[in-house]
Amino acid sequence: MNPVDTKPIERSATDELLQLAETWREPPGFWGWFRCVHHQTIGKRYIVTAFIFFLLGGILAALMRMQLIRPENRFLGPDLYNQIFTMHGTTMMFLFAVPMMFEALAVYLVPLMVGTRNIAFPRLNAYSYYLYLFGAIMVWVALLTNTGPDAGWFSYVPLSGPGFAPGKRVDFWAQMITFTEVSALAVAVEIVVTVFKLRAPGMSLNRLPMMVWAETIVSFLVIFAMPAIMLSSSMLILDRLVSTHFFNPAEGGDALLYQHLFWFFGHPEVYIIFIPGLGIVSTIVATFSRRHIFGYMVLVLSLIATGFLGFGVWVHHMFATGIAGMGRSFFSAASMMISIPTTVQIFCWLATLWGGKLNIKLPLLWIFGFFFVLVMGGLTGVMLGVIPVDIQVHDTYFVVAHFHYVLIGGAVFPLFGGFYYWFPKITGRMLNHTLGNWHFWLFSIGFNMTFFPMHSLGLKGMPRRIYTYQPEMGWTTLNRIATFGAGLMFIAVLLFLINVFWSRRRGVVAGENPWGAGTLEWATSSPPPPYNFVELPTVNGREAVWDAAPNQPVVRGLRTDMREVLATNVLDADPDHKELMPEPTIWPFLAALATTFLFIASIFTPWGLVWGLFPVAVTMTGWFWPKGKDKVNQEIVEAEDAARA
Amino acid sequence: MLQGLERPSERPSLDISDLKHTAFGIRSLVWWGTFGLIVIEGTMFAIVVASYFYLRTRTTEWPPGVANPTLWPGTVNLLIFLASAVPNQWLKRSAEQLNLGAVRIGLLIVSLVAVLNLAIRIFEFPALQCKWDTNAYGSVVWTLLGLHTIHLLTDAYDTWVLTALMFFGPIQRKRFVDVSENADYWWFVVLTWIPIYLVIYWVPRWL
Amino acid sequence: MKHSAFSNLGSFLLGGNHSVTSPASPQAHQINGIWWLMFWVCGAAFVLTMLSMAGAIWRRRKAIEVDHARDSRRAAFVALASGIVVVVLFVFLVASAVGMKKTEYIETRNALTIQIIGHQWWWEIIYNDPVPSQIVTTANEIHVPVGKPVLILTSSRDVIHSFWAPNLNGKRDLIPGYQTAFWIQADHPGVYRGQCAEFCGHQHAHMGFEVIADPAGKYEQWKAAQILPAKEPEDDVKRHGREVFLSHPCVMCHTIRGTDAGSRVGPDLTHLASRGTIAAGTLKNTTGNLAGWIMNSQSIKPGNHMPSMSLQPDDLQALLAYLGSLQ
Amino acid sequence: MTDVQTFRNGRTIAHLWTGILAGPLAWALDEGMSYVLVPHACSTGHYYVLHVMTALCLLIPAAAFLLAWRMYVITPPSSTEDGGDAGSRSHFMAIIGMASSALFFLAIIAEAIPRFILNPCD
Repeated sequence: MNPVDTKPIERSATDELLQLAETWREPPGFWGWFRCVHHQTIGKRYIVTAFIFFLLGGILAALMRMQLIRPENRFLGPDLYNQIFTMHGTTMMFLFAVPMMFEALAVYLVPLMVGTRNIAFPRLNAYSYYLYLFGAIMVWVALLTNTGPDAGWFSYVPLSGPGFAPGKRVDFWAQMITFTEVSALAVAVEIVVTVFKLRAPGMSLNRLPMMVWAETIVSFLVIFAMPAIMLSSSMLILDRLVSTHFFNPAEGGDALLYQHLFWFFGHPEVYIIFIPGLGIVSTIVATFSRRHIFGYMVLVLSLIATGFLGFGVWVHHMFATGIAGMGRSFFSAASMMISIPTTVQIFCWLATLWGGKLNIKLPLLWIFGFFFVLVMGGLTGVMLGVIPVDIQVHDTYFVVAHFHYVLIGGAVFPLFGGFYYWFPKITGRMLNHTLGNWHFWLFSIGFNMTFFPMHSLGLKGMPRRIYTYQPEMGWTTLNRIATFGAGLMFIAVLLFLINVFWSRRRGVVAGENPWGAGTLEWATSSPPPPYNFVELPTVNGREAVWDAAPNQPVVRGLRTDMREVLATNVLDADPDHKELMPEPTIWPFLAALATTFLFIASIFTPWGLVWGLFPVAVTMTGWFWPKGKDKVNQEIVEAEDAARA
Repeated sequence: MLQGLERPSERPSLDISDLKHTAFGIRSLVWWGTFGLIVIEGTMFAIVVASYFYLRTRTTEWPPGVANPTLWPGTVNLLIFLASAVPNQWLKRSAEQLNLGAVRIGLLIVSLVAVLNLAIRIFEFPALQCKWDTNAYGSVVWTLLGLHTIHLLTDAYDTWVLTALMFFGPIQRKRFVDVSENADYWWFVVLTWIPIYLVIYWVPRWL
Repeated sequence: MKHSAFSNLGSFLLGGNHSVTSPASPQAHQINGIWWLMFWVCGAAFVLTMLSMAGAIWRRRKAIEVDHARDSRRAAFVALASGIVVVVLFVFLVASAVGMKKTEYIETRNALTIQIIGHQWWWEIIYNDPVPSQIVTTANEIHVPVGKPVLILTSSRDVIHSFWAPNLNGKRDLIPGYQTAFWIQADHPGVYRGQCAEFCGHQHAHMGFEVIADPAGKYEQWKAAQILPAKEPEDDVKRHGREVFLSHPCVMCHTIRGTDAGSRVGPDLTHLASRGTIAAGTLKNTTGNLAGWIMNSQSIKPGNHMPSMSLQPDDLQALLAYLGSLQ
Repeated sequence: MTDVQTFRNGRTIAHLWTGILAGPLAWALDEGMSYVLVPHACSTGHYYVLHVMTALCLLIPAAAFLLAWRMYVITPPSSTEDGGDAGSRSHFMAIIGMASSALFFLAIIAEAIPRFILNPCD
């Protein structure tokens, strides 16, 4: 201790790395689990949880296919079958597709892709995850106790109303909506702010990776669409619990109001699920063609246009209701128009492939599968936009076939491609190639075996949502084929699971950038360190890694002893100011518990809404009130700012 | 390539050491967060108002079978809301100037105004002249008023907590950003009241 | 040989007595035409896209270099293909509007007007007539004269149902609080099956109906018979059967015109024996099925609103004899 | 040519966003209003109202296209599609604006087609 030597000790780079790791380390242990706020941790939880619900929804689908394997089958009665198909749709849409395609992928990938250390509002992010988890558990516990919702995933009134759905079944459904939508809305705000404010310097608006564009546009779709279903499900639950009359025609209410509100959400919902898929496709096509994507501008415009047009087609779900003909025809026109952007995107990807140097690996294989399935689903979608054809096949298995082609084709195929693509990034190891091939081919064959015959079944007059059918209808053989196909899909997904568990430990080590990809998540180690990047990157082109100058600068000047990030400006990503990100904290978890209590209690008594508010207010205040390390750190940096000024 | 994990010092750098930690308005993250929230809530209000007019088309008489809502409580609240814009804007400006004394006074005023609004809101529900379960009209006006009340209550609570913080908590610049954004949210509560007031109290008289 | 293999495949994929592609009315023909237009155009689009993808894989998988040079030519291709797509979509749009005009709106005076009212889980059918005594009420079986447009007025007593006879026209929802109108018309005599298409609860699967198209004369005969009240029982067994009907819960839900039974919760049974099926198209109308239905309706259509009865064997036989006489 | 700084000021940015967003908003307006006006057109027989509305709505993307085109013209010649400066970014936004206006112009025309075939009272 030499008092003369006032020069600070020159610290080595290794010291800095150690400190950075210590600063961003997730809290360990059992209690630590509830305090995590880093986007990678929450993102991985979202991925795993949503995938578990994909499996559960798949099991329900398998049960339905078993029931339909022969006419007048008595395997499941109508009561159970109705709960199962309702929960299949509900689980797949609200507990798998949206949380997976939007929340999980966006939360995990977007901060990495824009080159920052954490998502904006990390505590809100943790809160959103717990709400999703608790809502999902609530509705599944309801199903397992024979209180599963049974009015279909869109719960049309009056079938779901007080007069025809006694008990609590539909209440659980309506409240599950509230849980998951609050969660999705929170993530939407986080993603918008992350993309607008936390991009790496140089990543101006015209250089956003396509995946980031996709998730950003989806965030806006969530922001404008989800309020509609929050309201319709709230009105439904109010009709059921406190005797309001929104949907009761005897007291001036209207059953079609529900349908308008539901589909004003419900159609954009399809794009909320589908647009992230398009983002994955653009990403994988570029990487495995080893070139910049063809028609970047056109792709961006297509996503924006799809986002808008998605809000103007909802009435095509209601063509059979008897709404005035000319009124319906406007929505038919919009439904035709919305196929233009998707078509143009497909042409752009084909052009990319034609100009590329293909590296045919598993992710790209899934994209080829995507082309096959999605194009077919898209074309049947155009058919459904034509009103006379729609009123024939509406509510039949033709529609079931169509939306499985679109949703599985548009979301699950790219998602599996994305799993193979990003698995090495997330875990540091590659998925096994042989098992992956089996998975792809079994799944693709099984998928087409299951759903292609459904087009025929629909044309042959089989309505959807029937728990059985009569032998003389001539639907038996096609149904049997579909059930066998579902079996193949089931095996394929099992293989995938085996592959994941095996490869996590024994897969080939991936290295930083195994595919030679161009976006920023590949510019850090695999798996990424808890601080994402040792030094924040700067960006010199649309594919940051490919386009980096030989001496591309890095950002320097962020603290290593605090969770600090760089905020940039919205359009040009010029450095603007610095922000401290919160330390691990239990409060979001407590707030989520309080909110869960509020939501569930209000199913049983309207007073739950009143008493439940107090714990929510207390936990939210605890969350907000500055304390601990967050408070101290903030004071330190503000004192330094003041000293510098 | 941007790899080079272990070689932080060899690369040219963009030095941001001099950047500050607080930013107000469109530059701050909180502004965008609040903006997102306002867009969500605004959409929600718009959809309830749309439902109101939709239900209007399903019947000939409006309000159906009940009297027009009594005007005074809503109108008084409207006047208070409009008047509160002045201290609220002053509070916002004071926060952006980091003027602690003014912020404390401004927060107290807005807190009290919110109490007044809430007190009068109690009289607004009976002024609707119907119950939520009278008919669909009753359901939709109660929902509209109830939804606005929830926002009023939320922002009131938020303001009270901020007031407590500014008096008893640690004073940090970051908190002034929160005050400024809270003032933005109060603007939202005030501005949405104008169309909602018109729909609830005047549309039954006009249509 | 080849042809028959194709037509076998065709009927496997598209055939059946409940198929959209077996039209039997001007409306269904119109829709069928649009369907096949779209099928061929979309099919061609699918094949072309897949060929283009296959071409890219085939040509580029062994490419040594990325090829940017021909991007401008590709841009021209993309623009051209997109232009073609836009034109095709506008053609579909026109086809849609014209098709609507031809299927949904028919200018005709003094058409036959039928009200169809949806119930969980059966169809109430009322033949409108300005003279109240000429109004005919029946269930689950719609008789129409061949070649004459029939205006259908739809409504619902409980939840949303959807009326759909694929051979005759598209579907139309039956929504409480709304009455809507649409048209069917049968080209040839025949029995056209239909089924509820909007999920309506437990027995959505067993909510069928039949449209029976007869030549005008036969139809008039049928209608004249339906107007009459129920036949008086001509022997003691049937008289006892009527007693059983009137003294058991049957009377609380069903109507038999000409007796004291006048409730409209369940189907009108005045001419039950004239119908081909019972329980909304679920079972053939035979004595055995009817007996099973009365005693065991809850195991045949679980959750439906008709309770399973427990009747003494004698009473059941008498009831069956009586119901069997209601021609 | 225009200084790059111009593309950072609020007015220019507002113009760029108008170019991108006016088209879709006009289309949404057209669709919503058309849907609402159908019963009115039927009950009063004033079918022309629907056509006038569409004609007015078509003016909006047309104007937005011109605005975006003007912005495109004034971006510095050094701008590229994927450059990192404000000029390039504005160049990009201007092109997106022109394309978006054109696409939604087409969408409004598509909405107009059925009204020449169907009758509002059908």
